[in-house]
Amino acid sequence: MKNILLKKELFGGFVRQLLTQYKVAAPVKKGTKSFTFEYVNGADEICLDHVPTILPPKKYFLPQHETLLEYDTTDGQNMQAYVEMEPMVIVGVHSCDIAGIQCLNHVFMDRPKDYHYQARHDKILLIGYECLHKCDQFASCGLMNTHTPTGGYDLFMTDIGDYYYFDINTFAGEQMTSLFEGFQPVSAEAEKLLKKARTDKKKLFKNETDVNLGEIPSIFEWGFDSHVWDRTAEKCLSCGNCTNVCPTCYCFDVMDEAELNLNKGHRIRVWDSCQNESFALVAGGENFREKRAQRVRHRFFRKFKYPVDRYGKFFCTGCGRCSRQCMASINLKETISKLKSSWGEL
Amino acid sequence: MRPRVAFFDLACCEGCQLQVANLGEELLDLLGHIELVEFREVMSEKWEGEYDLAIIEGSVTNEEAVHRVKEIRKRSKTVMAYGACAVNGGINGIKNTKPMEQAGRDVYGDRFKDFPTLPTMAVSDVIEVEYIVPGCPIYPPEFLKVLKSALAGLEYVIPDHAVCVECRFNENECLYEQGINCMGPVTRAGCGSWCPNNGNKCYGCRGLLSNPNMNGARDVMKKYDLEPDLILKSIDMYNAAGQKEE
Amino acid sequence: MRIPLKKSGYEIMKAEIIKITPMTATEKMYEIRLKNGESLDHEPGQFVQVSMFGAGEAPISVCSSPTNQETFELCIRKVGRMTSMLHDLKVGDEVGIRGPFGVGFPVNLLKGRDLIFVAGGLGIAPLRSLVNYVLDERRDFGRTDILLGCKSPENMLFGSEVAQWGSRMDINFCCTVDRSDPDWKGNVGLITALIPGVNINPENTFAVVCGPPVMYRYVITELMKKGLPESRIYVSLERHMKCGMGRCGHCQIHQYYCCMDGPVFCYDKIKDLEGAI
Amino acid sequence: MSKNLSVNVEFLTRVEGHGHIIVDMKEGVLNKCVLNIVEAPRFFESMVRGRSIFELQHITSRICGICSCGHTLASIQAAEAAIGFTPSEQTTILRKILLHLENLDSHILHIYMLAAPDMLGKKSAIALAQTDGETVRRALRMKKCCNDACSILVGRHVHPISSTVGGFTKIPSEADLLSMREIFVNIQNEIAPTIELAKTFKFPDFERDTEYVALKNDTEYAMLSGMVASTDGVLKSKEEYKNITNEYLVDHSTAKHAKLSRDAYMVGALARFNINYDRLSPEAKDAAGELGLKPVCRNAYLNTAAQIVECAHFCADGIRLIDILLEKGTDRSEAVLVGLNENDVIPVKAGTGVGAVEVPRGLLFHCYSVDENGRVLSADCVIPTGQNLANIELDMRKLAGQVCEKTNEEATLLFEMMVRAYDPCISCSTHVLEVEIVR
Ligand SMILES: Cc1cc2nc3c(=O)[nH]c(=O)nc-3n(C[C@H](O)[C@H](O)[C@H](O)COP(=O)(O)OP(=O)(O)OC[C@H]3O[C@@H](n4cnc5c(N)ncnc54)[C@H](O)[C@@H]3O)c2cc1C
Ligand code: SF4
Ligand code: SF4
Ligand code: SF4
Repeated sequence: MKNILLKKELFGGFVRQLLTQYKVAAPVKKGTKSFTFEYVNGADEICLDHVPTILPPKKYFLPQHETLLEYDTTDGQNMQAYVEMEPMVIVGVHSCDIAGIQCLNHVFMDRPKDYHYQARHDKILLIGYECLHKCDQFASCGLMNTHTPTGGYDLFMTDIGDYYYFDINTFAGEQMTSLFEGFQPVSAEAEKLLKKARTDKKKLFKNETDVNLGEIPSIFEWGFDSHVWDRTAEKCLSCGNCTNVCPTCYCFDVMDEAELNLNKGHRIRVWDSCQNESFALVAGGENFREKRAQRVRHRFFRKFKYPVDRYGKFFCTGCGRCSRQCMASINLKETISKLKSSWGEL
Repeated sequence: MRPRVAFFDLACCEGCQLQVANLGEELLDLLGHIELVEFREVMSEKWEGEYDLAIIEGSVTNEEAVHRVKEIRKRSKTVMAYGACAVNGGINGIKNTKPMEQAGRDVYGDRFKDFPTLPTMAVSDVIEVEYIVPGCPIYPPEFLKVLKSALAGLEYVIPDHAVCVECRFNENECLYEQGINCMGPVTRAGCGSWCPNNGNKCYGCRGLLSNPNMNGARDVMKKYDLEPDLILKSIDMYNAAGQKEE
Repeated sequence: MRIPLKKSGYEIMKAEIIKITPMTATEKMYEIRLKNGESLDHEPGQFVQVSMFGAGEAPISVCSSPTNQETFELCIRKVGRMTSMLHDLKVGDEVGIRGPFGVGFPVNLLKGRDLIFVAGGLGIAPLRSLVNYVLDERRDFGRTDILLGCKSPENMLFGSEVAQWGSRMDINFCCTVDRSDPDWKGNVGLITALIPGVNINPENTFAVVCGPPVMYRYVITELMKKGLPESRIYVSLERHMKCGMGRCGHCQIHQYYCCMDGPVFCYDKIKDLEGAI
Repeated sequence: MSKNLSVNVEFLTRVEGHGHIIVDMKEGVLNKCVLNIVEAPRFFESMVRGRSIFELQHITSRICGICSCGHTLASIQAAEAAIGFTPSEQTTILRKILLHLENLDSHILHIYMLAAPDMLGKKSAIALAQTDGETVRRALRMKKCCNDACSILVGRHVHPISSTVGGFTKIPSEADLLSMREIFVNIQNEIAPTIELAKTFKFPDFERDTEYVALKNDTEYAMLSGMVASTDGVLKSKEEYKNITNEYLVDHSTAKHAKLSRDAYMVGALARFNINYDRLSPEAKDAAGELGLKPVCRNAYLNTAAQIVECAHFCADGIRLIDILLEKGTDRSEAVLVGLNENDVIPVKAGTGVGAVEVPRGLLFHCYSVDENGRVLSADCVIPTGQNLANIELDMRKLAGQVCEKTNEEATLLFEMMVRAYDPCISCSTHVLEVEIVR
């Protein structure tokens, strides 16, 4: 598909046009130094240059609390499954978050399919935004190689000075751009600028650790019994921040919320976390991951080992959220490095 | 027949029953599904029979209250303790950090003997309770969830994970970012991170997790240049009554 | 905008309770028929998610043999929300069913082989589907030993049926209790004590084990002492499960999801996975 | 005719906390006429000793859930006075709005749930709901409105979250202000039907001359600030609260009583109305006119009517205050960071401070002394119901003389209604009252 350009000062007009057809979510400032994805009413609220938001855009694909079924037991076990959702566009998604959504797609579109996820997925359009400088010391998109996306978006915009360069990836993306008249064809000059931006970027986005992506499977292969997990667990408060903010964590709980008449209600699913103490508890009282160290390790293995075995993919996008949010300063990059150097120290 | 429900209060601020009164029109819906037989604050009627569900607020702080809850237990099929005062002693527990005599003297001077008082106890320290709703005050949506479980005769397990979980759901910027000693990481969730949502820190009113990482919490305090024992000091605001027992 | 979903993954099938048989103070057996007229079509060892709206869902093993196409049976212990609501139901009441889920016992692999079943407590429920299948198709299987253990005689599940097994000539049945009572005539002691006495041909025997988590290690050690290789020991594991579709994460054992890759696992597949058993 | 009367109301219902009425009259001689407090004491003054001045309002708000915002505001005022902190103008306006909401909420609860059943001859609001569902629904709606507005402003109504020493941890946005304004308007729309309802109330005839005490200032219907004024011409600053309340022991009662110029005085809606009638909003004056309430009114039963007048005032004034903020826009950078007192963000010095706030039941005093680290040395709270006790008993005595012709049952009801008219909050009074046991 042909790519196009948008003069920067026209971006607001484009967003206004989108707002006529869709709900628009985008990163906005929150608190002293954080950002969140929120529904916006105009481009002036949007912070395209942002450090990854507190929660990743997964909250639109898999909401914190989501109704699965509505039930009525007045006359037997009657129910109706449904999804409550408006068509929407998420603007300004970093490539790490696009990678996160791709991971979730993998899990939820796998057989047996999750039709609730699918229904949301089908109603969400993504406009990516290219990172030209590194967010902060927590990110590891250099290591994970997620700083430039490989698909997974409808439109992808790059700042090339006076213009945004729009890469059109899907038909739906093209339709979005056709809503607005201000786009113009790509000039040779623009192509040159884009190329330059990308080469400059390569120099900047280097591996942040002393570990190679290729080594990771073997590090985790033998790192199961490493003392690193015990050391890390001494600090861990099991607050679950790391899993909640992770773009590829998707564990959940399912529960029924009855209305006062007790006959009607909703079956909902709520985010859950393998870091919560009761997560692996079974009816007899046995807890299969009772120790904090087991839970900490399980999280890392769910990023770097198990999904590689199952889906052939790392489930870390290098966004750095888990390290940024951890009040106990458990740092993902450091932990992997320590794991590597703990070889032989078992 | 609709289940017979009664509300009782012991030493407390009665804020929790006010939370129930504050349910608004939902309260009327509720009243359509139960038979409210006693609720001293809003009604004069009294009931002599058996209660299907007795809902008790407040702490046990004197012999009379000990006697009273035992009586209630005898007459009730099911008992629910609601509010921090009833569940873990709550604010009243601060009294236990001093000798009882001193607490008496502080308020009543030499006549403290006229005011016999026991160390603050939770209702469950005196009688068996089937359901609890922690929090100071109770979080109405949780109260309704537990109440519905009680009416349906189903077990209800209060979350044993940190307030931080809900704080993340609500996308608050963590207060530790601003160097504030929030009790969220060691406190049981279920309130929807009420206080951080409103710019304040969590004071731990819902009680400690069953297995909090206290050493880890101290390290965190150090990292943010806060006095590590602050966390201990904060804990005694709501958890002093329970700690005494250990 | 509300988008109704015909297919959701979480929708239940309505089913009717045909028969309820109380078994012990805490367990009841339910015979159930799907209301859509179809057969559940399960394999021995698979489970269904039983749903009671208002209380939730719980994974329950199908404990009847698939040879009965009309109905299936569930043996359910009352422990929490869903199970206690279920225990209040009457014949004719409706329940919700999803499934069957998971991987059952490798029936084809077992055909023509000698079998030893080891069940502790409620572990007999998933095994019963296979035992009954073996009894229904007795000619296809070799020597069959059934070892059963439970806490005390009054906790014994499937009492009359088990008594029948004991009197059958074509199987060897042995049963033990941890705590006896005056009427009890059988063995007293742990189930592991029964294994040495069983006559096993290690070359041709498969073992199938199910019980509380603590039981596995001891039983498996005993079986291996008898010369059984790890690859011929099958276990059925219990985990918390919320979806049955390999996502909710509760049942994850390393890279495996108990609901999709299990609940029946070959022991050699999981023996090195810490925390699996 | 008997001239004998024996009223014994154990567990007085429909009041906050546990109270006991005993009236004993033989042959026309009143042997006993008391309101006893039987709530278990909770030792608040002891609990707060040694704690940081910055967490004090969190604890003292738990004295009473019904007026927790009032306790919070009085506590904060005393704390700020003690450490020498002056709140910003924005903070003051927000606090006034909060206090209005608190008073509205409590008044609505009292008018509809506690008093109306008496006036309409019902046992309780629950019984009332069966015959007059719409009235009860309206009350619940109005209460819900107050709650919703409190949730926006301070997180919740019972034990407000974001109101702290220094200001608020969360400043409302323009959208928040607009939703609050809408809520105030919604409540305001329910005032007319409330007045209609009140017109059907049969307030008992009763009159007794007494002194009324309330805050007073030049600019407004005083609630949050001002001098303490009385209908007997007293005018004192709040720092003199000990000389205003003059607590003393009496033989016939177990509780300490308060007096100013005479044996007893009254605080609360009626006192405020009597003293500050001129400063009421036009809407409130209209309401007073409709209800036939004029200053100085000496019928304690009409405290409930004064509450309705105040509701009209609080709605109108709340809207006015919000409009001021809307016009100026709020400065959200004023949000207070809690827990940072450890880092001396708000400077602390040793001192003593008094807070005096008009809460639903009347004038509430908190007084704290702190050391140079901001640790509480001593704390003292004087609760409105405590101040009213002596006056209640005097009213009861006069009433006893009037009702001795009636049956015990009728008399009992009149006594209960009398006590309830004061909207007494016994749960808070006990935590702070000094009680003398007579043996
Ligand atoms: C593959 C498989 C097959 C099974 N087959 C059978 C079978 O055939 N028969 C059978 O009876 N059971 C079977 N089970 C076990 C059954 O699924 C559990 O007993 C199930 O949890 C019961 O559900 P419930 O809703 O009644 O209990 P729940 O309400 O889930 O409660 C179960 C127990 O856990 C406790 N609990 C719940 N939540 C928490 C929490 N957050 N923190 C702490 N404690 C908590 C409760 O107190 C209770 O004791 C099987 C399980 C699996 C995985
Ligand atoms: S728990 Fe808190 S709100 Fe509830 S009664 Fe006790 S002090 Fe009041
Ligand atoms: S603000 Fe408190 S509750 Fe929220 S994440 Fe931080 S520590 Fe946890
Ligand atoms: S955030 Fe903490 S203090 Fe606030 S309600 Fe929840 S548990 Fe209680």
